Amino acid sequence: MSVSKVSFAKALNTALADAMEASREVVVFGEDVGTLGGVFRITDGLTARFGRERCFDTPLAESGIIGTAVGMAMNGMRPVAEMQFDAFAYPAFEQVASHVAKMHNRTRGKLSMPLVIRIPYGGGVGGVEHHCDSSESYYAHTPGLKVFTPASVTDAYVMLREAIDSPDPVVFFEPKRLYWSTAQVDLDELRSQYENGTLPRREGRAVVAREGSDATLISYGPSVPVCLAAAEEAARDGMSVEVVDLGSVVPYDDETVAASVRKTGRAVVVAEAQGFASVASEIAARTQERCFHSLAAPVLRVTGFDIPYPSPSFEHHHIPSSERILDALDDLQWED
Amino acid sequence: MSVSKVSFAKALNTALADAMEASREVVVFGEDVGTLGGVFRITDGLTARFGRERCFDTPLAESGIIGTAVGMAMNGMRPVAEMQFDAFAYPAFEQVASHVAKMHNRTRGKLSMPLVIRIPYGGGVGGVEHHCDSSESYYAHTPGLKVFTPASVTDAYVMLREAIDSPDPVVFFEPKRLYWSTAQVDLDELRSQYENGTLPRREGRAVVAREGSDATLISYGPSVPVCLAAAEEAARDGMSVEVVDLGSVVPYDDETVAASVRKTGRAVVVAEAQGFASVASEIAARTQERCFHSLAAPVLRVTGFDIPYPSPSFEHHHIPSSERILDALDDLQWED
Amino acid sequence: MSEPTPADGESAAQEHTPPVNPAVEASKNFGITPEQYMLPASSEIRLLNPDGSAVPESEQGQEPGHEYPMPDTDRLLTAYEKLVVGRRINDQNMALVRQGRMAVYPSSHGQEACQVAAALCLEDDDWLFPTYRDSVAVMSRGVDPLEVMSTYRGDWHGGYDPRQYKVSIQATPLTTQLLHAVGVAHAAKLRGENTVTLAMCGDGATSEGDFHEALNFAAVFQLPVLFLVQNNGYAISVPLSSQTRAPSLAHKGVGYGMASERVDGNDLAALLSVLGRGVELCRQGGGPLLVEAMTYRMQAHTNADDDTRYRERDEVSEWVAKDPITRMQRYLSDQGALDDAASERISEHAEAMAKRLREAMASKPELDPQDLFRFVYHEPTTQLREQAAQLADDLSREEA
Amino acid sequence: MSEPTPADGESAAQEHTPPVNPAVEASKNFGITPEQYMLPASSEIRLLNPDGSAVPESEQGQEPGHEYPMPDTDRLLTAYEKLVVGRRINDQNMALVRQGRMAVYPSSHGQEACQVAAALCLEDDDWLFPTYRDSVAVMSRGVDPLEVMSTYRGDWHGGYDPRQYKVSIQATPLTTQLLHAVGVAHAAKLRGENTVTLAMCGDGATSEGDFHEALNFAAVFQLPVLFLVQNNGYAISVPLSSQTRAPSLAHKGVGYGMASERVDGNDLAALLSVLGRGVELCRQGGGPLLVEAMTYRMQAHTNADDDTRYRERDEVSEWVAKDPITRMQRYLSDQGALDDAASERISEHAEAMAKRLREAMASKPELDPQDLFRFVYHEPTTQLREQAAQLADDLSREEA
Ligand SMILES: Cc1ncc(C[n+]2csc(CCOP(=O)(O)OP(=O)(O)O)c2C)c(N)n1
Ligand SMILES: Cc1ncc(C[n+]2csc(CCOP(=O)(O)OP(=O)(O)O)c2C)c(N)n1
Ligand SMILES: [Mg+2]
Ligand SMILES: [Mg+2]
Repeated sequence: MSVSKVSFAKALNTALADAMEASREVVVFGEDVGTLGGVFRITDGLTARFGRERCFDTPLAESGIIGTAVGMAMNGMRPVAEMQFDAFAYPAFEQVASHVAKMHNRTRGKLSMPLVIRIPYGGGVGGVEHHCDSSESYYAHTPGLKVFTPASVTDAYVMLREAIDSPDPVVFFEPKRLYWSTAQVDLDELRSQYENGTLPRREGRAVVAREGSDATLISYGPSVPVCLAAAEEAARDGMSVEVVDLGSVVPYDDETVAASVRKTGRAVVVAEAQGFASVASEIAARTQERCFHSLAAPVLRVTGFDIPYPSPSFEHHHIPSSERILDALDDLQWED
Repeated sequence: MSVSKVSFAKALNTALADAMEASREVVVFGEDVGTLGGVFRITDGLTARFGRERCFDTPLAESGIIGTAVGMAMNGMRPVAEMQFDAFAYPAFEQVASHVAKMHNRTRGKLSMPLVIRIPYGGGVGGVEHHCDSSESYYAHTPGLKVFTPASVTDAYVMLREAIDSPDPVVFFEPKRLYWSTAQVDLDELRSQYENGTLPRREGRAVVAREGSDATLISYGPSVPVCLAAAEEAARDGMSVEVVDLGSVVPYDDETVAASVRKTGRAVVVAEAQGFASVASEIAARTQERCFHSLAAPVLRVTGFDIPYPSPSFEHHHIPSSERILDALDDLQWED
Repeated sequence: MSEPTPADGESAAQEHTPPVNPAVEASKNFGITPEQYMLPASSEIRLLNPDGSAVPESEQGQEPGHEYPMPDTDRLLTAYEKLVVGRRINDQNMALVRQGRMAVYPSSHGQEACQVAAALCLEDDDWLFPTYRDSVAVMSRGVDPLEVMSTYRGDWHGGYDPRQYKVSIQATPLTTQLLHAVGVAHAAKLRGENTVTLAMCGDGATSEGDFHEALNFAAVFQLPVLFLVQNNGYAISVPLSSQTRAPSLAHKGVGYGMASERVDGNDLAALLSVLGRGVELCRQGGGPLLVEAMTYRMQAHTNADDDTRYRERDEVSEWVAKDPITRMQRYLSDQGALDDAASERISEHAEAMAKRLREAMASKPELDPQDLFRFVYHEPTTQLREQAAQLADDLSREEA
Repeated sequence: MSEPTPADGESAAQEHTPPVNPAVEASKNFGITPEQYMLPASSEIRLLNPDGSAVPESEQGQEPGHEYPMPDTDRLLTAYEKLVVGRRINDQNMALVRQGRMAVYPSSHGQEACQVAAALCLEDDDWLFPTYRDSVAVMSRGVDPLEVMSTYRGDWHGGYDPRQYKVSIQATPLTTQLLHAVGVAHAAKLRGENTVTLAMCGDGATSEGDFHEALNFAAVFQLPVLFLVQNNGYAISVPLSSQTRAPSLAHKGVGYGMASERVDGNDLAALLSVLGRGVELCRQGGGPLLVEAMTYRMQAHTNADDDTRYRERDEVSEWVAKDPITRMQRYLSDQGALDDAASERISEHAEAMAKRLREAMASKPELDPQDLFRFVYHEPTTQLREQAAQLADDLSREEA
């Protein structure tokens, strides 16, 4: 056991392998996840290690992938299905919204859907159209689904393990521009802590990724590093900014968020997705509902514009930047 | 020309017929819309009047319906596609999100998508599962789509005509429990006013459905009559409640909503859909963003619970009721 | 999470004997191409004429690989009883809907032979995937009608435990369930279980994308799934001719590399024989298979539908003469297997079932509004706990 | 909205002569069943051997209804030139990607015969529906390569005007475009226009539900759509055997009541003949049709892919010998239609095209960030106007 430089992608890959090792019920499938190891190599080596029956390529059909995952879950498996890119999960939307999310409820708990849908999402990697959507709001709006999205290498490992072990279906959003980010992590230690139950749970728990007292940035997934950078910058200007990383979008951690905002009295929600009717809207709405009398200013949002995700030459304008976050912080009526 | 009792369904039916009469580009299709006239009879008589080529049944495949509508729109038609029920539009989600919403943008305006997707939505009619979803938030969150939902017989006619005439794609949500509601309307007069351009436009315009001074209820579609009933009840208790009917969810009328809330200082958003990451979240978020300093209390929400739409025996608990709205009004810190 | 087991890259499935390749065997046995093996026989399989007489062997069009024997009389008698009960339940339910005791009912009146055969061809450990219309199949498989009907009464979305009966929920979103069936079969295969899955859908449903994806997944993974399409000629108001131009729906099989067959869906004997062989083939590893049963829905789509808007009464009447019950009844009587006493006993059984259903439906069960929040997740989220508390609060104030 | 026209329940389409029913005609002419008419010939259609020699008539497997004549030499020469240009552009683009001047490029190196034939078999008013891989088809139809490449450079999602060229956008979400093609054809039919639509997809894409729905809609509405599947054996890393168990992808046609054919996709002569006849049949009302072209992608899926992970180099090398260009070149040389001077001229043409592309890609165009908000709707909403103003403000402050 030792600390080493681990990439976000490697943490995910290790989580999958460890989960497959821990239970024969776990099976991994999707497009190109077998021989190729996935277009992002997140499933690299799993077929070689666990056999073609436990990590395999399917025909090219997303509704088919999720629909058969539903059947597998009905029959005792814990499927982990990969959608190759965010926008290519849309053909499976009916299976997700009408079955994955509802089967447990429909059967009064007789059937469980312990399945995970992994979706590489978001932009910032120069991807062409359909490869950069932030589609988490569609799923977060669908009762019965849990929605996780890690922002750190450690969380990538821990949250994917939690997702696979959850008796409920989890849509697991992997910020693709963090795949190649790295951190010093001891994966062996993490594994044993996770398996011993000595790690704090991430599901339903937001974490304060940076402490501060003047304002709170509430964020998740690919926007967390941007928020941390903005907070760092703000600190240079003498502003103490707290950053809350949700990680678990559903279930949502009202307590941690509200505690932070009540403390700082100011909040900005940051998310890359287009803002209208989004998770960011929800966070803003519930934060003002719960913290109204502590607020010195409205809860603001910094999000992607309400436009289709733009082409590579334009995406830097669209993705919330440190500057836009700092501007929003400036707008929080500091004279109040 | 004369005023008579007109049902919501009849107003829609007339709007379709008038639009087909006005332009040969308008074609109507979907499941059972031809001979049967649709399961709600909204397309009744259109095949007989305009022929099988202009109002026709398709094979049973929603992605096929919307995908071919995209092609028709590319090639000069104005398709009006019916989805039989809310949850049965989900198989078409990819076509809607990736093409209907984006084709105009993708081609820098070279192609237009002047198509309408009609979706009977919402509950309150004792429908079984998959027949009662309020799915407007999925579409409202998708840039490139317009989202309309009428709440009155007159708006049913006018907004459907506007939707069909719009050069942009419109997802047109028909509150199914209002289909059989009626009003005294002169459809001939309405038609000529609409066609003369003498009617005020509804797209992008919220209307104040009832004036009041103490609090604002912001709502749309099937919840508008509930809000009006609640306001009536509140009036009996001496509270003057304004009701704003959005009608056009996208584009959204910030001006009318903000003007009302700045006037009353208190707001409750009412919508039947599950609340998390929904249109109601958006309305609450943007209302506090814009009206923070006029607000005496947080913007509250009365919505469906964050659960799958329940079975008929339970739905009355789920749908926002006049009582729940009055409770929310009570919660608006009147002592402030 | 279950006990960790050593992972070793070997699957249980791999240890089994290689599955039969029936296309290869057929070409050995009959000298036909794989393509010929996969296509359905040139006409639908029928063992009993509409008048109840047995179709002579010479007229059965015995193409190589498409010969089906007459099931034995005992089996037919058991099946016949279920047919009569199924019809009685169908009609009872329609009456209950008319009386407002049930929210909706999609009757399979006229299609009961398909319903019964689908249930009877399976073993206990096999799985059945029905649609909204297939309540009689569900009951024929042993699910208590009262549990089935709770959905249509509106008490909850589903009534029975799918795992207990190995009967999935009655699917409403069309053909989504075919993929679930394929997934169930895939899981069973991975565990090395030798179960067969029978998955049902209607003619209209074959137009959905999920139909295509399900058949293809089943074929690619060589899963023991028997797809049964009840072709009743209509999807609500839309006739088959507006749904497909294929020579038959069974002709879709070859496009997946799947053998297929067409059968008279009002001929219980033929159905039992074709589906029985299909299940056996699947069990031997020769699946998946596609069977199209030609039948007719005698009533409207559901009680909410008005079928006079889209089909002629003459057409409906024509199908009265092909009724699956009278046909089987005549055959069994002619065989001396069904005397008046037996007929009487069967009617009484059916009547008793109907009575039980009527009585159960006469009263509404107590429903707990808090159930709304109990089954969304295994543990309610804080959000749901708050909402549950709010509802409880509202209700107690209302009562006060 | 356009001029109101009187509505009268009559369609333009109805006034046309009834479409041919080729299945009926085939059964008259050759005494075959409709099902036999719809199935592909027992082996793929080939007119030129890999070595460039013409396949003797006796070996072409001329099943009734499946005879295809050799196109005339002039036509082949025109097509050959496009083949050479297409190859050069493919290779130029891969070089540009390696140099970082283009974001991504899915090359059709090896598949150029399909690309060229798909474009050449259409008339000016016909429509082409290409995928991401079909840039060469798009250019062969006359779209300026610079306009095509703006997508892959990352300037905008699409470069050319689909209506001007009657070439749809290059679709990325697999097989969604087949439905668009069907809709375009349907609109044309409703207006009584006599245009044909050719819609392309890959082998992997045939597994998607939209493939199924598109073929079925086209068949039910009897639309003049020619579906061309380029079967290059892989969907990224997934081989055909994990995609389907069908005898061939062309066997899917009969399930829609659609005639189908398989053709050697590296044989430009066969492609021109098969697609040419297909377009003609569609134009006469005998569509839709399904054609599967057997070909091979010689390079990785895109520049981002590493094909050594999933296929043997030997397999790739084997296909070098079947290259569509050398094959056609040898044939034309043998015919005396392609001398050194002609070859030289064609190479120069290709080189000039490549140079123009290289030069254009050397500099980035000026892009206006405000364009982000211009094409979401015809008129920006108030929300978008606010966001546009905000971005303008941010950018001006950044500059300041
Ligand atoms: C995805 C989806 N779209 C539409 C519907 C509405 N609907 C319910 S039944 C039906 C017709 C089905 O016809 P068929 O498959 O032939 O079955 P049948 O009702 O004749 O048994 C339709 C359109 C649905 N349930 N699911
Ligand atoms: C709906 C959808 N799912 C997944 C993808 C990702 N993807 C792009 S190309 C491809 C393989 C396509 O294979 P095939 O259809 O054979 O075409 P080829 O690339 O071989 O030309 C995949 C999986 C996509 N573009 N769209
Ligand atoms: Mg049917
Ligand atoms: Mg391919």
